[in-house]
Amino acid sequence: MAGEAVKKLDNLGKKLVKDIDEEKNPSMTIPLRALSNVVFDRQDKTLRIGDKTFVRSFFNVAHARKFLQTVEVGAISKDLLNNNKHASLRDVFYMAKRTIPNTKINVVDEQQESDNAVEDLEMITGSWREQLHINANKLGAVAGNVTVEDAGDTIDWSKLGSGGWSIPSNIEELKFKKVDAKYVIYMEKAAVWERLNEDKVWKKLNCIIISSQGKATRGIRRMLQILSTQYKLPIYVLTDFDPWGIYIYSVLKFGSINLAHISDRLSVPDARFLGITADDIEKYDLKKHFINFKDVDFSRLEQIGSYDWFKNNKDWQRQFKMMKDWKAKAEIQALSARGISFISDKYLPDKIKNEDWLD
Amino acid sequence: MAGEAVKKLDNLGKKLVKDIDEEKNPSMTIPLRALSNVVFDRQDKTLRIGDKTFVRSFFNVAHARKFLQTVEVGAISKDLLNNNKHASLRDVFYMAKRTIPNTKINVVDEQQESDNAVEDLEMITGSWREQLHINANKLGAVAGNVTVEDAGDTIDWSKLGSGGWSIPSNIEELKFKKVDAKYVIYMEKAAVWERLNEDKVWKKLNCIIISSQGKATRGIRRMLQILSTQYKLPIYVLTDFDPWGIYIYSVLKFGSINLAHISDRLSVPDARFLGITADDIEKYDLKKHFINFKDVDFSRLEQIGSYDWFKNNKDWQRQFKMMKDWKAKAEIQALSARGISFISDKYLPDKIKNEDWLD
Amino acid sequence: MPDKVEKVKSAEELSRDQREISVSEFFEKNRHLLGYDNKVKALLTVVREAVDNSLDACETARIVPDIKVSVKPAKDIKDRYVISIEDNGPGIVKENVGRVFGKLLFGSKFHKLLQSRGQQGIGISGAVLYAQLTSGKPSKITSSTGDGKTHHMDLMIDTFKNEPEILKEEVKEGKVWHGIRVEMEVEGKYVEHQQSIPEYLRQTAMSNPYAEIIYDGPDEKIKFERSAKNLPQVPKSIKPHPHGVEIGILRRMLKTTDARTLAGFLTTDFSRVGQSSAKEIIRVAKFDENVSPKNIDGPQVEKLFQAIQQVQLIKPPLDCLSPLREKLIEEGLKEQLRPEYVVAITRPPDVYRGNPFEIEVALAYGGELPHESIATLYRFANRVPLMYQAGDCALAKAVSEIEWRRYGLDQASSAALPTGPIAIFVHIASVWVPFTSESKEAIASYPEIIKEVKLALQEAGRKLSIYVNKKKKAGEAAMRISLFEKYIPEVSDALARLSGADKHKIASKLENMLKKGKIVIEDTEESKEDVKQKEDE
Amino acid sequence: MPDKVEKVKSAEELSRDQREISVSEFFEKNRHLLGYDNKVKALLTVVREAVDNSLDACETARIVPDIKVSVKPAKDIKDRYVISIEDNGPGIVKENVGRVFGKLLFGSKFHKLLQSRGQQGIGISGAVLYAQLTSGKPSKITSSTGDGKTHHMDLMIDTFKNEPEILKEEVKEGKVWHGIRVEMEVEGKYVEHQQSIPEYLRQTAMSNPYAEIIYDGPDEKIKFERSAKNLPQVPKSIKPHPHGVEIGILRRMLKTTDARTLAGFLTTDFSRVGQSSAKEIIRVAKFDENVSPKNIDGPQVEKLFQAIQQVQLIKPPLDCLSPLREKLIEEGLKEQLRPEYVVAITRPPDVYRGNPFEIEVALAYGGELPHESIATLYRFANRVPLMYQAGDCALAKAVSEIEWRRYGLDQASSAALPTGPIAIFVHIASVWVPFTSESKEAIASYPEIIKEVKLALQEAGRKLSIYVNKKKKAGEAAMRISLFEKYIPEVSDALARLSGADKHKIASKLENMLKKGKIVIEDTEESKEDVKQKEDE
Repeated sequence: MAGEAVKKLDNLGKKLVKDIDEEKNPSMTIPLRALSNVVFDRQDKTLRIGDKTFVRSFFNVAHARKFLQTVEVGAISKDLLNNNKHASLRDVFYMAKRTIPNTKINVVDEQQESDNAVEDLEMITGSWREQLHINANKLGAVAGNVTVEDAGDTIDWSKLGSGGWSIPSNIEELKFKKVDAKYVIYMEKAAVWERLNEDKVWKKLNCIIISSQGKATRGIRRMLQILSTQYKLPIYVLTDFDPWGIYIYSVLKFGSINLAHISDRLSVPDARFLGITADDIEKYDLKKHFINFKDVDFSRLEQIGSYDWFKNNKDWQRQFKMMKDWKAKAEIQALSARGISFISDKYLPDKIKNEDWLD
Repeated sequence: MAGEAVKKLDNLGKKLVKDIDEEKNPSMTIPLRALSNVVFDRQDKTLRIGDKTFVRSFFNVAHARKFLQTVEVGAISKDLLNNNKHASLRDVFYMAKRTIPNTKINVVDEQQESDNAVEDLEMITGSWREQLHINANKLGAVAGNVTVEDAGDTIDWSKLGSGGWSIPSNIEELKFKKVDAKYVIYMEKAAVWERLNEDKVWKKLNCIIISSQGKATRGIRRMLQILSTQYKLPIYVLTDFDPWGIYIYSVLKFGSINLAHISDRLSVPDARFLGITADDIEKYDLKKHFINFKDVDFSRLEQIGSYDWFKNNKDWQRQFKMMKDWKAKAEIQALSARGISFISDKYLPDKIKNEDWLD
Repeated sequence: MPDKVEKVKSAEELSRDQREISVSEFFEKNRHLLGYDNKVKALLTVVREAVDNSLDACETARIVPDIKVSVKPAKDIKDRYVISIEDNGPGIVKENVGRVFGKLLFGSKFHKLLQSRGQQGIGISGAVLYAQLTSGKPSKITSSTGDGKTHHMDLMIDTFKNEPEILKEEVKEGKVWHGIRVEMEVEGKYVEHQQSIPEYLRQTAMSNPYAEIIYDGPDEKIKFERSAKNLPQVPKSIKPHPHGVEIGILRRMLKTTDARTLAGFLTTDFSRVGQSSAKEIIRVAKFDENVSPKNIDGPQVEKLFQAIQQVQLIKPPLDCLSPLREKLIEEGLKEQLRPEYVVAITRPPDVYRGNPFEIEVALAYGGELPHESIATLYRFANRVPLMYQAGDCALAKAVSEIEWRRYGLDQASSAALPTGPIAIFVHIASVWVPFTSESKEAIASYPEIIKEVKLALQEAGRKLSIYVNKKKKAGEAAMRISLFEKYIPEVSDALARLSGADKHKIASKLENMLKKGKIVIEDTEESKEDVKQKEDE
Repeated sequence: MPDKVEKVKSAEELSRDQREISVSEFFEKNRHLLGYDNKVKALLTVVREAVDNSLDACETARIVPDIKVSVKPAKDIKDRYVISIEDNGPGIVKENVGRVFGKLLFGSKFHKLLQSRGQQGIGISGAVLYAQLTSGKPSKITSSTGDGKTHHMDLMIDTFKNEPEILKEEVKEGKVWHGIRVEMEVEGKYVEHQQSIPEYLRQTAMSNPYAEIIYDGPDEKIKFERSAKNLPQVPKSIKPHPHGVEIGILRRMLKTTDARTLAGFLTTDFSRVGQSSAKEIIRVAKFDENVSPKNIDGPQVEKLFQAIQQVQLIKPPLDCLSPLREKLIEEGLKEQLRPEYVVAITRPPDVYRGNPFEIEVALAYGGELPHESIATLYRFANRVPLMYQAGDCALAKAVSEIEWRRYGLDQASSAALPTGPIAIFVHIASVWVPFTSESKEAIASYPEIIKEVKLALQEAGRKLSIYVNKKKKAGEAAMRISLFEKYIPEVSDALARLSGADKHKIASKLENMLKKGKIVIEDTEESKEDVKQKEDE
């Protein structure tokens, strides 16, 4: 796979050199990563990138620096691949950063710039970041009756005490040896994971529990995708009842605008939203734990409600409407008000038994 | 141990009831957690809480709500202990949160309030938070030639692939079975940990590598303390060259003002600062990767430089002065500009071999 | 020397054009100096000048004033109004009517140091001038002094000569009354806003609570009721104080005095110079006591002037002033603003440039005052409302220098007026009000004046803050008891869980303590905890 | 009816106090109206009045002015200065010296419609009044008309009479010169700041570039050089335009005209009324052509007045004005401010209230102007700098209504002056400048005036923005080439690593393309990427 990415980078380099040999303005064509060029594939229930592209040329005052950044990051990636090393986005930023002699111009000033160049390269070469040996962040823990092989070790996720296995940023090399679980619960909060792990929920319900802190990292999304598609495990998502929690679910299931070009690799179309739902709020009397909406919550809710995949979904629109009417949100931990192990003993088993989820 | 904490909470309750029986204003005496009441113990090289206290009474307009919060959180903790469950600070917040009937007053409005009550209870009962069964955050990964027992499992830290063991928030129950390492490297960044893990630094240099993301959690601090005091391993700290990185080191080594009352349990007086130092900046030509200071950096640097334990330390003052003169900071990842594995192959081995650290 | 000289026009040629200009012509061309800058303001100025004259006349004659103001659009002509003002004052003797209304710079108050509204004999004749200029029509004056004869006159001003031109004159006999009625047709524009005629009359009623004013406007009739029965005391006129006299005036006084000796001059032509003070001045100036004042000239005037400055003299007599006094102000504000609380402060008199003046302020609070807006500032000089040019006015400046927050009031920024249901009243009474222009809208910024206004406002502020705080505290004590009543069940429940003791027992004991007052309810900060950095979770 | 009548003072008693007031007395008490509000401003006002008179006199006589100004502290007396101003004008004939300097409201320009600095014959005599009031000393006047006789006079004003009082008089023969020198001793305070005497003289030199001014101050000597050789054209005086005459003035003109018939009156006493216009007016008013003007009175005046308004007339003659013209302004600004670029605009004349006026503006940019500060605004009326009260001035108001950003200038907020190395010059020339007060510091806000200033500034702004943009663009093109020269080694290096091709080859080919201009350098946005949410890392 590394060989393929190297070849694609090579092709880009050769194309640009050819332009120069022909005394043409060296330029590359890049698919547009913007809301206006993202389409929702109703068939696959996934966001995909559209057909719009733009051209980046060297001899253009507004392009020159970005052109240099793209070529530079391409060269860095090629170097990583040739040496079989991985680098973080931050590393790449530093590897690209230097001042152009006799100017006050840096090749990159902010990490955002090298990050953008990485995304551009993903688009141009059709290779995703991990294939370019550039890693995302590492975050999150997992537990369950699963054994994996990774970097030469065999790891049993059921034997890792109160800590669990720390999920690497890149799981391209990971192999599942044994998967003995009926489903996966993914939650946005590490504290909830510790609660479920202490209560040995994964053992009692025979499932896998995975957490990050906030949005799912690419490593986690890829892992959930493999568990969903290759092992046919249902994936349940457990987040706060607020626009941000629902957005986490949305990204997991349908993909995101920024990464629409690699939705194939990351999205989990069969994921289900377990809670907290508006109905949970009513059923478990959580209104007293409401947190009032701020302006930013309203606008986020508005935005999410208008997503193609939610727009015509009555169940979801009902959720959004209730949230809007209440002008309030609620956290998973609000369930603790009903008892510290209420979530493990009652909430999760009931929800799953009653197939009480949103799709 | 749980029994002891329960007894201490009982005592608090009985004392307050006795006040009421005697028609006295029920009140509790709490050691003052403030800069003015924190002393630096030069013997132990640790921050400790001083002798100043304050009294919190029920019949006092300015105290009543805080009094209720303290008693309420005490009752919650007692409940957790009796049921042998652990809760996160967020859980405790929700368990305490409710509206007082016929008012618009909540027992707690913000988590900060229940957090403060937890800290107050730690002071009053002399039990630390973990003993009250209230957990801190979970974050961070570890790898090395170490085997531990935790929650009934035996876990080998050398066999966990690219992920490592996810460190739980509470390691009070964890037991070390085998520790085969010469020292510990603690770093503030997960991406650096992944770099070192990919390069199998822990194997090559026979050490333990531990990361969090930013400040060390209490779980990690406790773990480092045990490895330092019980296994006599040197602890090396690897952070960015900036006031925040140095502060992470400072808290780890000397304790913090907020948690001065449990410095005994958390601080690692023998920790050493490995880098990035001002001398590293010069030696490895990292100045071109400087990030300019902002006002807040200057004031933070000023503050840290005036800490008792840094104030008369010439080596540290030299570091601070250079940082101040440069008006700039630098990240660990800046080393990547020298090559992606420069840190593993050159920087760390050299630093440790040459005993090139700050104390 | 110039580079190039063109045809030089000779001084003789130039001199032929030079001529005298009458004061009427001057103000005809410079009417903005008298407050006729624009059509809106012009209407108000006409009303003001007439009402001020009426009030002055009534007070001088010790008559409680009844004033009727009418403003009606003229038939068929746009921007033209007929204004009439009628009073129950003493009237004007027939011989003087012409000059009072038809000659600029004619009056009774200019040469006196006396507190009055009008000062320069230029106000009402200026209105007549404006009327004839813009409508081409004479002003109609009706006057009676109470002798059964009523004089009517149609009158204009001959601006070249600055003399009245009487177009029509008649006398009616029979009706016994006294007073003046004046009717003018003028160009103007009628608006209803902050600086409108009814607002001016309302403020006039506020500062003249012993007057009744009936207003008959284009669209409304308003009666401003009398809220006080008695006139303020009569102001007295005084002689100049030596320390307020400039060298040029001193020189002229020396030339025109009737006194034969310098000592006599000093003691009779000035206030506050007795025999010993006069001797002291003469000694310092090294003059002969008996030198004739008329012989002192040139550099000797300077010597005498310097001597006067060096000798300590007591302040000028201050009983020449007639402030409203606190009671009258409070009555006026209560009637016109209907607040919940008013505090008025009348300061002792002080002196600027030798002129006695006295500051009065009041703060009105609550009641019908608007709650959410910025305080309203009402400025007055010798009981006349100042409607324009607050930005240039010493009274407004002093108000803006007060730290209102110190008195428990909200204030958006440090130089702003306070926010909330507050009205601020500031009045300067003086024998010579230092207006910044003849349109009499702003007070010049003498430090003595600003200082007195600030002292008065601070005193009023303190009194208001005592009232506001008392009100606040009474509310708070009751709230505390009820607060603890609500806390007790919660604390009892938590404490029961913590201690294992009985919840109801704890609750009833705590309630007992509260009810029987066994516990002093405190309100003290727990301790001065320094600001903690949030360091660890 | 009043509730209570105290002892009524009779109208007869009151009338005894009433007296005439002289205009000198009036201004003596109200000197702030003439610009003597405080000691600092007073010094400046004295200098201004004398310099204005000198410039007016020189221009009327077509003499290129040389003016010497001296300000020196008086010996031994604090806050006292001796001021002298000398010119090379035509001088004043002996018989008129007294009244020009010693009588208020005496002058040659009041009864004419003519563009000049002084207008009302009140400026220099006001200064004499202020001098005698504050120093007690006479003003010393020296005058010669070029006949070999030099007259010296020591002179004061008898304020009761408003007449000159000549204390000393002598004639010297022999020296042939012409001009005036006036010396006064006055109370004042000397400061050096924005509104100082040297700053006033500098601005005077700016707007009168054909004058040479030598200043001898307390601490410094400054010579303001002449930067233009020729005087502007002579302004002509005009008759009033019917549309600018108010009804009251019309009435007076009817009374005092020498014309025997109405038609004759209309055609001879007004400008722009020919036979046919006169007939038309008379027809509309339904009068007899041959009626004597003196017989038109009362409501008939109104009829005539309305008829005049209804008849279309051409604008008043505009050659009465003498603007500086663009060339003179540019010369003056270049000499005094040393900018890099100046654009001046002289607008065609326009009319407000029947008075012709003309606006000129200039923008100076760059050079020695301060770069980091807010633009300086220089205001002038009939070539006299306006130093105070910018806040009330129509010229400043118009400047603040310009969107300076539109002309490529920085501007902190929408009503602010632009920021950067800019000076704004605004001049109004008129036969009657509408000052808001006699201290002549701010122009009244007539919409016609504001409109003209804005149009002029917009035109100047457009010209300046062309200059500024041209300068910017020339810089940019050069910068681009050099930018790519610096990028090429970097791109070549990265591209070599990416493609495996030779770095130096790539670099030399790119350089070639750049040098030979084979590539059009573009500057276009890559694409309108919508704002992306930062969603994933």
